[in-house]
Amino acid sequence: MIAEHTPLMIEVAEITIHNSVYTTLFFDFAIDFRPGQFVMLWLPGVDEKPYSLSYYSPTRFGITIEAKGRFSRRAVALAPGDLVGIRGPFGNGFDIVSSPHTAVVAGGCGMAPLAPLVTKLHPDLCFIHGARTKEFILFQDRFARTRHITTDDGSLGHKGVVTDLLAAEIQHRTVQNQHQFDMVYACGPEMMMHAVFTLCESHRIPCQVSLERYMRCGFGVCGACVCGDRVVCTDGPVFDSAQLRNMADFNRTALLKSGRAVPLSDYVTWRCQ
Amino acid sequence: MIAEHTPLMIEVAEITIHNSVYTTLFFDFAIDFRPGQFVMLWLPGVDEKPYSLSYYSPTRFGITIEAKGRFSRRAVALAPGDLVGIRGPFGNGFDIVSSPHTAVVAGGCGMAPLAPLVTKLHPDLCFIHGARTKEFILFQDRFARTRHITTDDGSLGHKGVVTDLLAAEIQHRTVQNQHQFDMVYACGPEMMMHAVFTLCESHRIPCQVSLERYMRCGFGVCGACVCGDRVVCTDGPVFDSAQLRNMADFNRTALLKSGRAVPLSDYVTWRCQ
Amino acid sequence: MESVTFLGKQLKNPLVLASGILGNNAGILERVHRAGCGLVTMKSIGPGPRDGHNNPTVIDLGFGMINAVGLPTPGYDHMDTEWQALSGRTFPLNASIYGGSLEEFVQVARFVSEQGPEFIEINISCPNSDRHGMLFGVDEKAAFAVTNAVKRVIAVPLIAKLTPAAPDIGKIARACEDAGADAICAINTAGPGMIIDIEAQMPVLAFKKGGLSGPMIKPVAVRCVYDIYRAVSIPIIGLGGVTTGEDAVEMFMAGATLVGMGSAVRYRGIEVFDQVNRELADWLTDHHVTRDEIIGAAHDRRHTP
Amino acid sequence: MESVTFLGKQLKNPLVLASGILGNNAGILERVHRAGCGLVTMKSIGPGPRDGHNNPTVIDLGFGMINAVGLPTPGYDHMDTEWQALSGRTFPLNASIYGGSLEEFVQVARFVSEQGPEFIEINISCPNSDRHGMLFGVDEKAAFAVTNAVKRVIAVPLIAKLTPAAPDIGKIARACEDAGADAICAINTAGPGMIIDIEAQMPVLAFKKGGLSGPMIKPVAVRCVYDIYRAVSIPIIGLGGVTTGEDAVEMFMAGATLVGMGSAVRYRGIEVFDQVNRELADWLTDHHVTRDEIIGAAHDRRHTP
Ligand SMILES: Cc1cc2nc3c(=O)[nH]c(=O)nc-3n(C[C@H](O)[C@H](O)[C@H](O)COP(=O)(O)OP(=O)(O)OC[C@H]3O[C@@H](n4cnc5c(N)ncnc54)[C@H](O)[C@@H]3O)c2cc1C
Ligand SMILES: Cc1cc2nc3c(=O)[nH]c(=O)nc-3n(C[C@H](O)[C@H](O)[C@H](O)COP(=O)(O)OP(=O)(O)OC[C@H]3O[C@@H](n4cnc5c(N)ncnc54)[C@H](O)[C@@H]3O)c2cc1C
Ligand SMILES: Cc1cc2nc3c(=O)[nH]c(=O)nc-3n(C[C@H](O)[C@H](O)[C@H](O)COP(=O)(O)O)c2cc1C
Ligand SMILES: Cc1cc2nc3c(=O)[nH]c(=O)nc-3n(C[C@H](O)[C@H](O)[C@H](O)COP(=O)(O)O)c2cc1C
Ligand code: FES
Ligand code: FES
Repeated sequence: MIAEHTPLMIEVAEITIHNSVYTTLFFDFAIDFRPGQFVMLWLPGVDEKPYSLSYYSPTRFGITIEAKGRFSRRAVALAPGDLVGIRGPFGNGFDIVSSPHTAVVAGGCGMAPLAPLVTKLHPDLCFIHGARTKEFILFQDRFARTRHITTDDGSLGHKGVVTDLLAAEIQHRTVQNQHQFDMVYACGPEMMMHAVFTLCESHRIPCQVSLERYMRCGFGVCGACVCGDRVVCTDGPVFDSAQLRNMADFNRTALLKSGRAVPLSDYVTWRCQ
Repeated sequence: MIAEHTPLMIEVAEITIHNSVYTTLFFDFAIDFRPGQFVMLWLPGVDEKPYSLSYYSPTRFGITIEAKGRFSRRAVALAPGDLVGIRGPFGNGFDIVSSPHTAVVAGGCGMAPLAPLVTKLHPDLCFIHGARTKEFILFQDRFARTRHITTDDGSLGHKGVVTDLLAAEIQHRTVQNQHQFDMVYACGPEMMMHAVFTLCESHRIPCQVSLERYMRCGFGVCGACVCGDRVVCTDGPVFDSAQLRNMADFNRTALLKSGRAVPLSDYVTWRCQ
Repeated sequence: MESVTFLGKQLKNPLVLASGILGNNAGILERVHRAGCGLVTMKSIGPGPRDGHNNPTVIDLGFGMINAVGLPTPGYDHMDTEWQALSGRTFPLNASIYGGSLEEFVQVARFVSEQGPEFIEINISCPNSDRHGMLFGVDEKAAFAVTNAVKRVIAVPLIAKLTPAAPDIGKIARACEDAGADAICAINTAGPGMIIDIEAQMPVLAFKKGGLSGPMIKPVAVRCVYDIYRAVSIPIIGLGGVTTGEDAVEMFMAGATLVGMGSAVRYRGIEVFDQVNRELADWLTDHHVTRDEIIGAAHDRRHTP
Repeated sequence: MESVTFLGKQLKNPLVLASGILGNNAGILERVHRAGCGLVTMKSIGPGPRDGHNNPTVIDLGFGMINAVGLPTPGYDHMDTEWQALSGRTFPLNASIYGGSLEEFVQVARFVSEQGPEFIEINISCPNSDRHGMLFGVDEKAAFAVTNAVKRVIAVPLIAKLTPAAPDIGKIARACEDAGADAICAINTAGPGMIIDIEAQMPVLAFKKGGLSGPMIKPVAVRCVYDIYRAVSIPIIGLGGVTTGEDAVEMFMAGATLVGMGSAVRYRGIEVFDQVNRELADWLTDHHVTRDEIIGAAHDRRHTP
């Protein structure tokens, strides 16, 4: 870990502005890492929030931020040379299977934690990525792998949602009597992840999804991020089908900053303020 | 170190009562050790005092205690199975030279720290040991080496003091044009060590002696054991000729428990109360 | 560890989950219980919704943690789903509450008591907020007053949780006992402390100052429990820096009847409860003693039972 | 590090040896000065001979130490050889003193002032004795009274050394400033704490309780210096847990003018002074700032000089 304890102040080495909302910050720093893990990003005087690693090499890592609220807007406005605090990495990360029969399903910025995973999976994976419009497709030229795109407006790829393509592919494999997926990985809005999970369940396909909750400590103590009896920052953020089945709060309940349990939709509204 | 921090409570494994005043406590415990180092012995509810290791093997160590005052009398009255606290080892230990031309000069209980040293020196060493009477000669059958004994009353060996024999041997080597001592090690009453030092200085022979001062921390913080500008517990307890030459307080001044600097004779009187 | 009776209630073992650690919902409380915790404590519940401070709020220093979470709470009357989920529970529950005034303490206590927790713990010791709680814990009269007022409106045993910032914690404990507290819980976080990031040139915690917990405060916690044991005859929940069975033994010897853990979850995971139970049982077996026999053992004279 | 002027005296660098660490005689004080310490402080001198407590008195816990040495002192008028040796000194000297009453403080201060130390530090904060000092450090009025009384009888600048046990350390510092203190030294040991040996079933320290020092108390020390900086305009000697150049930078940013070290000697030897000087100088060079520029940097608004 680069900063298990107090945040380590490091310079933003480079910045890639993908579009009006997505920006990647790169740091030239060695960090232990498994795909799916996250760091806490501290902007002194502002706040500290969790971000998944979207790029990783032994000497450099990157996080990709969607400008949404007060904090993320400040984060994407950083310039190279600016100092920020990093704690982590935290969390469990994805369990990587070696099978050629895997699917990766990304929704919007959910691509961030999945990107470093994709490069570790068998090249024959089925890689599906959805976004609002063509412009919001992250990492356009990053992957050698084939990527199946969906957009809400049809400006690129399939007009519709990622589960359309995933369902079709699962159906295809069933019908053709081909080897079914051994694992489906998903990250994106929780409603999307729930749809993926439900789809997989109905075909008895195991999946792993990466959840998001409000976080404080990042290391399993404060309880801010609990989801049912799971602690998202340490038990997760990645959960598998067996865990999701028993997770009453999945796609249903989340805690606000006060600790108040609210329906997930209210949580999203709160985050929108 | 077995107990760098809080004392480790360990059982007295075995006890050897050498005579009316000297007793050795053995502990079956692995400890890092260099001859000349000491441990802090805690008798819960009584006090804690420094004792040199007089026996050492990878699985056992021993300390030899002269029953003098309140604490040491309690210590020699311990029985196998009793628990005591051990912190350490502390201190620098002797610098061991490989030459066959060394002398070891022990006075009374000063034999304790020297005993593990003797076994590490070249077998041709000149080994001199003085005590009040025959009965107080420690470790009678311990060494394969020849030992030259002196007693105050002549009940064993030479009647007189250890420096008589050391002076004679130095003289002999000079007159016979033999290789002079490359190192003289001494431990005993400070007055005796000072006599050895003075003798060595006049023949330009390097020596090392082990000093004793009232101690609290044992690790160079509290200042209880300072002797001139030296900290006996960490710079020492072993000091060499170069250090002794500049040590104004050697054989002259010691601090009482209150920190008061007094002539060494007063210090000894105080310890006698 | 064997089960113990505490203030008339049966606990499966003498370990307690500290307030503010994980205890944010029924699911996790039950899981901690399943993981070997005899008594789980809820995160302190306050009079009205409160977000707490911005991040950073909790930082691990390696030999302990510093936190200024700022008493976030949904507010006692915005927790319907939680109270409902907890009503069907199969484990004993300690409900921690706080208020900014005596009236608020009473208001929260009365409501919470009706939810039927096994115990109510009053947090008169939290240092993370400008307005909340702390005053009561450093002043004998205030401690008496709030304990007394809460005691009158609740139907379950009352535990007073104290801060080591009290000039004489024994006296505060005595005041709580006199006011009707059934047990003392000690300690809340120590300090407060501050860590400054020298590159950012500012305090790391958004609230600047924070309370210290974990191994580095164990000596302070042990001293407090020791002092309280001499001052009162009601039982003590000893916590602060406990992470091993041996630490628990130390707390018992200082005078604790139950032993709590919070920060230990950072260092050994939720499994720490099962682990400490096992370590504790092993130690007692090896030493041919019972937990009862070692309570207060470090005192020259112990309580006569 | 470069030399600094402190209360009108020239110091070769801004590092200070904490009282009670090694400073038992002229020889070792000189050696610590040679090893890179700008200002050495003597072990606190009291009104009459006092042996202090039996051992164990000082125990290292790894992340800090606990001690109850018990204010041993030859007594100010039993130190003739020491005063004589110090009279020919070539280094600036801070003489720490204590008393059990205002009268004793005055008595010791008057005598010690005549020995001509560069500074006198009043230890109104030592927790290791039942009768000595502490009361003055937790009560504003008492702190004012003793500072004022000592100030009247001495001819050298006065430093008031404070305890973190004060409920509001800023107020105590202000009282000392108002009473004529020329500087504040903070902090003395924290806690108190206790460690119990579970095999011996008793507290390890003979005095049972002891003060905490070293790395584990740095957050408390930084918070205290931060609070004091906001409360007074006299300079602060910041100490408590400093062992590296970065720790010293943190203390400066909290508001310290000089930085003291005590327990650090356990962890890095007497050479720690030279090492910290070097680390500090390197940090300042790397960051293109001076020590002056970082003093108080962690505050939103700094003192105007
Ligand atoms: C483990 C983990 C990993 C994360 N990784 C990333 C990442 O790689 N990239 C990234 O951009 N963010 C990531 N986040 C989210 C991130 O931490 C912030 O919550 C996010 O940047 C919003 O912060 P903000 O303060 O700018 O927005 P806030 O001021 O908190 O809220 C404003 C915006 O947040 C949106 N929002 C926040 N949370 C949710 C949610 N749960 N569901 C729907 N909308 C929400 C709202 O729609 C709104 O637009 C991650 C969170 C977790 C817990
Ligand atoms: C580094 C070090 C190593 C030591 N190793 C040993 C050891 O191996 N064996 C051992 O028995 N002791 C050793 N000592 C001394 C030991 O720590 C105690 O001081 C000693 O046992 C006396 O303790 P007490 O409480 O019984 O006597 P006290 O009550 O302190 O004093 C009573 C007796 O102590 C004698 N005494 C104490 N100190 C001195 C002195 N400096 N010079 C002359 N007489 C003195 C007095 O003559 C008197 O008889 C060592 C001390 C140090 C500093
Ligand atoms: C992140 C965090 C949050 C806490 N929140 C509360 C709280 O809400 N109420 C309370 O009484 N104590 C709270 N505490 C204090 C703990 O209950 C406990 O008293 C303290 O941490 C010492 O125990 P430990 O060293 O085992 O952690 C909190 C502690 C931490 C670390
Ligand atoms: C063994 C020991 C003895 C001390 N004696 C004194 C003393 O006599 N007078 C005093 O003002 N402070 C005394 N202190 C406190 C230190 O001066 C210092 O304030 C404290 O240790 C915090 O600094 P540190 O963390 O750098 O050690 C003592 C500390 C220790 C560890
Ligand atoms: S963020 Fe604190 S427990 Fe997960
Ligand atoms: S015994 Fe404390 S410095 Fe030597």
